Amino acid sequence: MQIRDYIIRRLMILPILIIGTSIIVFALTRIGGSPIGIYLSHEMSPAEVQEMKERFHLDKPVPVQYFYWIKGVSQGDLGWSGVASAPVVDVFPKKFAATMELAIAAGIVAVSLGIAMGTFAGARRNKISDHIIRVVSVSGASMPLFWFAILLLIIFWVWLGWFPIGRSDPNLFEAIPHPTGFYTIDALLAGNFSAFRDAIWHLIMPAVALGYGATAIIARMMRSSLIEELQEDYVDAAKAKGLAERVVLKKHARRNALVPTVTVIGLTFGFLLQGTVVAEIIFRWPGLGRWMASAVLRGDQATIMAYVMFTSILFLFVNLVVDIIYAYLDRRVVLGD
Amino acid sequence: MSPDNLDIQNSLDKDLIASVTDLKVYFESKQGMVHSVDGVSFDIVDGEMMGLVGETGCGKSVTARTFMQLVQSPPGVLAGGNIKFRSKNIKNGSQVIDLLDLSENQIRELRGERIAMIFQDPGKALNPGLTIRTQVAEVFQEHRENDVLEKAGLKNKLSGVTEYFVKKYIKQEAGFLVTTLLKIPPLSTYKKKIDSGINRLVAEALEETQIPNPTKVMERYPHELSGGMKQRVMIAQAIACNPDLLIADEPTTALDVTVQARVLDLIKELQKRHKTSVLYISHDLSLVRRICDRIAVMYAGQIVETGDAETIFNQPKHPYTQGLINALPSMSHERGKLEAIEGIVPELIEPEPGCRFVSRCMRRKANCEEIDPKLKPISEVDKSHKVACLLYEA
Amino acid sequence: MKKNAQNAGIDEVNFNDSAFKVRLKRNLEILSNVLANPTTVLGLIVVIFMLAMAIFAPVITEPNTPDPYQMPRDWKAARSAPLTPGHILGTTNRGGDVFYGVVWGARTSLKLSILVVTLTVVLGVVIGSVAGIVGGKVDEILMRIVDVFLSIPELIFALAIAAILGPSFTNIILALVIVFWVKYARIMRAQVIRIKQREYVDAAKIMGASKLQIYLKDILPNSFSPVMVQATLDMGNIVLVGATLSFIGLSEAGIAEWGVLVSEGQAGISAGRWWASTFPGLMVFLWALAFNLVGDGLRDVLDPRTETKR
Amino acid sequence: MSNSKNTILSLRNVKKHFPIKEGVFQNVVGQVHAVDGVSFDIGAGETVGLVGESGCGKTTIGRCVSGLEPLTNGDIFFDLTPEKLLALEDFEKHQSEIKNKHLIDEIQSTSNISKIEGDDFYNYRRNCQMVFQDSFSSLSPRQLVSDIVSRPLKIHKVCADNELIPRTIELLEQVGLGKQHLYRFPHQFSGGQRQRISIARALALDPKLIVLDEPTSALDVSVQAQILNLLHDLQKQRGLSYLFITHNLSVIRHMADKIVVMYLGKVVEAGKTEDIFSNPQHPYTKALLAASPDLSEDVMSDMAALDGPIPDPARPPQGCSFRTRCPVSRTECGWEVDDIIRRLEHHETLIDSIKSVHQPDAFNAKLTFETSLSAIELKDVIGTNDIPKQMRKAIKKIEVDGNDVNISFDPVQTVPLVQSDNGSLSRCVLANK
Repeated sequence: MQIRDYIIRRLMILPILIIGTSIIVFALTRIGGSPIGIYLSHEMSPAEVQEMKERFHLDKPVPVQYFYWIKGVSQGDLGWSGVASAPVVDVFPKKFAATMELAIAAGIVAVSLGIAMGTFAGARRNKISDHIIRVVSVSGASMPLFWFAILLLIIFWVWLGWFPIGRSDPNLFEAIPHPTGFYTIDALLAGNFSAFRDAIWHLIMPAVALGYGATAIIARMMRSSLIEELQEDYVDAAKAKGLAERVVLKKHARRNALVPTVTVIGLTFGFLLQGTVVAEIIFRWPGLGRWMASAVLRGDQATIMAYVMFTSILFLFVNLVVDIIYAYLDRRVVLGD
Repeated sequence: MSPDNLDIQNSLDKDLIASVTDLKVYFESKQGMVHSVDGVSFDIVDGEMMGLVGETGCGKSVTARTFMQLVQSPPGVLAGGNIKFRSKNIKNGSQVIDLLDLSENQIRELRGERIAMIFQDPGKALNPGLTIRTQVAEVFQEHRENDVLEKAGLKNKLSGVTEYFVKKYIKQEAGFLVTTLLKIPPLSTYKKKIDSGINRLVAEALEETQIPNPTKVMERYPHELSGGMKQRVMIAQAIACNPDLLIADEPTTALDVTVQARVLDLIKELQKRHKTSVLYISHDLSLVRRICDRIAVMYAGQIVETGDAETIFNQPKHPYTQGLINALPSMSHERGKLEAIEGIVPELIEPEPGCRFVSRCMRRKANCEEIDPKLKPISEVDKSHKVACLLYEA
Repeated sequence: MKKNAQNAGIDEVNFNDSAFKVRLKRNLEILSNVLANPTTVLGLIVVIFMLAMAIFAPVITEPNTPDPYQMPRDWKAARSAPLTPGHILGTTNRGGDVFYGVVWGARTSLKLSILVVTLTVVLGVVIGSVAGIVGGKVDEILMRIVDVFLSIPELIFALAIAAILGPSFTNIILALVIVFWVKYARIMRAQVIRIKQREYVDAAKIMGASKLQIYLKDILPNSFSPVMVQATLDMGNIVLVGATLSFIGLSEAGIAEWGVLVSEGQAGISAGRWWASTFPGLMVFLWALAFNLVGDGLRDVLDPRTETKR
Repeated sequence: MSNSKNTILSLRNVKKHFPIKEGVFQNVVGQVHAVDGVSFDIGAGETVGLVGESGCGKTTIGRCVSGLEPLTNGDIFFDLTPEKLLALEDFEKHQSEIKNKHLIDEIQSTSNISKIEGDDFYNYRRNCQMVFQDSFSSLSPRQLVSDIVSRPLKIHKVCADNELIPRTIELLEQVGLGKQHLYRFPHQFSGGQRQRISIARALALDPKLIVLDEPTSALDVSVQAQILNLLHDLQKQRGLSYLFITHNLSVIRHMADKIVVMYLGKVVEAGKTEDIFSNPQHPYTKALLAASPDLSEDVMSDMAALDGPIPDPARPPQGCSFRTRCPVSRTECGWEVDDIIRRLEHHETLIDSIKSVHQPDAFNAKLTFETSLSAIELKDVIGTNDIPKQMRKAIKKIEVDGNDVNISFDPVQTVPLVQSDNGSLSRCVLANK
């Protein structure tokens, strides 16, 4: 298949996947007892409940209900968040930037560190440095984020007092305008260096906690695919041309080893997204994840539905981009399912 | 040139380009040391084609890779021997060196420049992620800096920092900073000139191997070319620097017969034109007979017989060589009456002394199991025909 | 004559071999290959330790009555530091004995992982095999369903399911099954499609073997090892995700489960009471790490690529 | 052909096309003509060798014969008596006047392998077995030799359970292995021994025909000789027929009674082994022979090398499909417009400036260039020796019209297989005269 056709095909499957996801999300609300819970804000009399049912078309067959729900969603009606006591649509944007800032920071840590570590270890197979990196990456993949975060908290916040928790020092950020919602960027735009420093300072611990697992996954993939590439004939052929070890590694082996790693990076994004739920609870980060956690505990179905829909669509798009990059990078593959 | 190199120099006959003496390459494995190459000696006459023939796993490829120090270690272990090589066109004239004594940097200067290699499967030996141009260009960039500058019209026209940057770029040593600087004017004009200079060199190299439309082919990726075409690219890359010795490791095994014929013709023709010496490795005795001047037959990590191609083929002495020739289905055989060599190749893990072929040999004698036969000339008259078999020892 | 025997290699006569013995020998060989890797052995030791702890939990600590899976509460000794007599690993804010939680948490985790892995493997293998063998439209539809399931990050999916079903340990099991089966369906389908193209399957067709026979004798046994590797890894991962769900608060409060305990201990952290979260968290980590190490070791040995080379 | 023997297998105009799928919806955009009208017979106890380069369709024929691939067109008949074969040939020649309709019906219902069902097909399964090239991939790594070899016996319930093991040992002994190998896994054997196990498995049901798909290509010469001898001995003992597929001409010369040479899905030459080796008729056969180093006794003789690549089997050349690489091509080989375009490979600027090709059929086309200069250049190029002389002669019309060039050739039908002097069949215009 041509790359172009492949991309078109992927784009065509995308809506199917989004609709599929929405059906699952919708189905979830129907399994969990009374679907009316989504719309109720206080206790109601049977008559009122009946009236609500009619208002929200709950007396109709399930497919019709789904249709009305989707119609509402597409018009920006995501329901009422009991946790935030506000419409979901209004709360979302405020929390979104906080979560993305954290996830992106962790992503940058994970990708740069993961690839560097993987390359380093793969090129020095079975040397001490390789063993150390392997231990770090194996333990990273089985590290419970909630525990690692708490350890960081105990050591660097409680005992050493090096890093603060929360998102920022409110005094510094009240005065600054928030065009992007990303505190680091907002601080830079405002030219307020101490605010920028504060934002970074608050970001380091959660980003490291969140990024560790992803770093481990990427490093592991990079290492194994580099080792595999280094066994290929073309690496010997490159050496036989008289190229320096460094050129063979960088230009020949690493480039090809990056190809499978790219796919893993895409999957890692989901890992980071879901990790924010835990990291935000522990580091008291006012983002989507923390909101979701409290919604889960209070059975706030509208928030849960919106959050799940949103993260999966985001995840789908990231993976689409990754797939396109992959298809472009790997000219060998006969594309297909 | 250090004094201890001098006596090696004396010891290599004038007409030889390379000489392998008692080469031993072992591999570590869970079961023990595998003696893949176990005391191999042979000479390559300057300007000739030497065929190294043997069946799967006999150690012929390992021998070839040892020339370039391409055996991975671990698990590979160089257990002994030397490979003397006459390097001819280096600045200070011809000199004899031991390839196994060279440091990583020294061997790197020889690879692709004085000794080049063609691999068995061109589909695997070309990097799938890089264009043909990028891959062939590397040889020139690594070894032919001056040619590149000349083709780019920049020879003796550069100085100072510019020269430094440009040379770094050619040598593929440019870091991020230099690469970026070369992308913006005024340095970008030099980069363009260098690139087009390289392009011309690559096109010429491809043209030499009769690739039609070289300027188009070089922009393609390996998977877009046929097997025969890929092997031509490999050959172009190998002979780009006009090496003294070309090692061809089963270069036609992965190809169809008619394509194989074309590639063989090409190798032969180029070898004659450039007077290159070739070490041709193959499992196919009749093919090697056809294009090689001399043949060495390997069995289980050792050379059992060596001599010129016609002698080996018409008057084979070693029972294994005889068996190999008789096993070929030819006109003289009645259906179903091929003379197969019964049994299987012995394990090479910590082998016992004695002839390796003994378990399959039809002519074995009582002491074949104890005495390790040495490769010796068959007669006083023909010193070049040697065989390692007790039958011919007085 | 030693040499000759060696040359003959596999021709050596050992007629008393029976098929059973040979298979046993082969499996022991695989096992010894697995055990040749020191990190795998380390993982295996920890796995055995954890299993022993889970199985002998009632012997190690006296079970709480009436429900041993509930944390015993010793309100008088609440907030004790480790090495307090009777509470060797200290207690939580609410007087839960950390040591009891650590030991019985192993039992809870074992229950969770075995149930989820068994159910998901069965579900995934069946669906993956159907997709791979039937192919065409059926495959297309099943794979799109799998894609949909994969498009929701697994923890978030499990979180949503468990939340909507209501907080309980059973619902966590259910949620994890719904989330984890897709992996096996994918792996199994890919394997079936790969094995289907092998020439030994062609050979079986030429013999006249029925489709069911081919599936049971050729395809299934040859495609199962990646499933096994994944199942081993998931024995660890499931506890990891399960504990995370519990940590967020989706188990019944007060059960002896590591995630619940970490969450309970979290309250004391700012006051410097580190132990109540650290020890149970360490258990989750060790559990996941051990199964990951064993799974990796298995993968190295069972990898089809290395298998054909041998 | 001797009249007393049965014909074990008769291929009649067998075609196998594979769809090429492309685009977003994986629409079928064309057909690879892997096998394109192949006919030949295999007599009882006979070995027919099928030779050709990779991609010529020889393996596909093997798979069709063994029932792994359904045919696109044509028939494969199994085990025909001389009368039946005669009736069938008669039927094909004079379709209008069917003499013995009931015999034809009988043949169709009992011998046509794509039509027979139930017990008859089961019977065919027993009688046609296959040995593959890759002995690693063709033996299940998780089964013991005893399972592998006894499996066909179990499936067809050939013998009682307690006889299974003795029968298996018997089979192993016939291929030079023994009972000590019974309980071992395939990976514990060398390549030659694994191939012996494959052969034992194929023999288990006592078939009449075995398809050998490159059985020795992965083996070393010394081991190859062992296997070839074994195959020959088995044939003698059991009266087996072989369809021997290989690219190795010296092996085929040693093994086959008859040879079928294939090129691009078609038979280009077929006949008795001695005839073809001593006096090949088709230029492709000649080239193959010359290119095999172990065949020609004259060491110094140049290896004949063929020019150019094999054409795309999705658009095989009409007329003679070999003409694009043929050293002795003629005017009447059936040249078409694609040949001109293929030749332009060497003229970069020209091929780059082609804007469109309008081609109503293979023999007529309008090439539109970006400039009229290119159009004139094309005509000039066609006038030079860059284009084979015979091809130039075959051009009926070439007109430059501004940026356009109109080219037309004389349409030519597919070259038929005809009997040549030495009795073999050859598909070449030279033999046609």
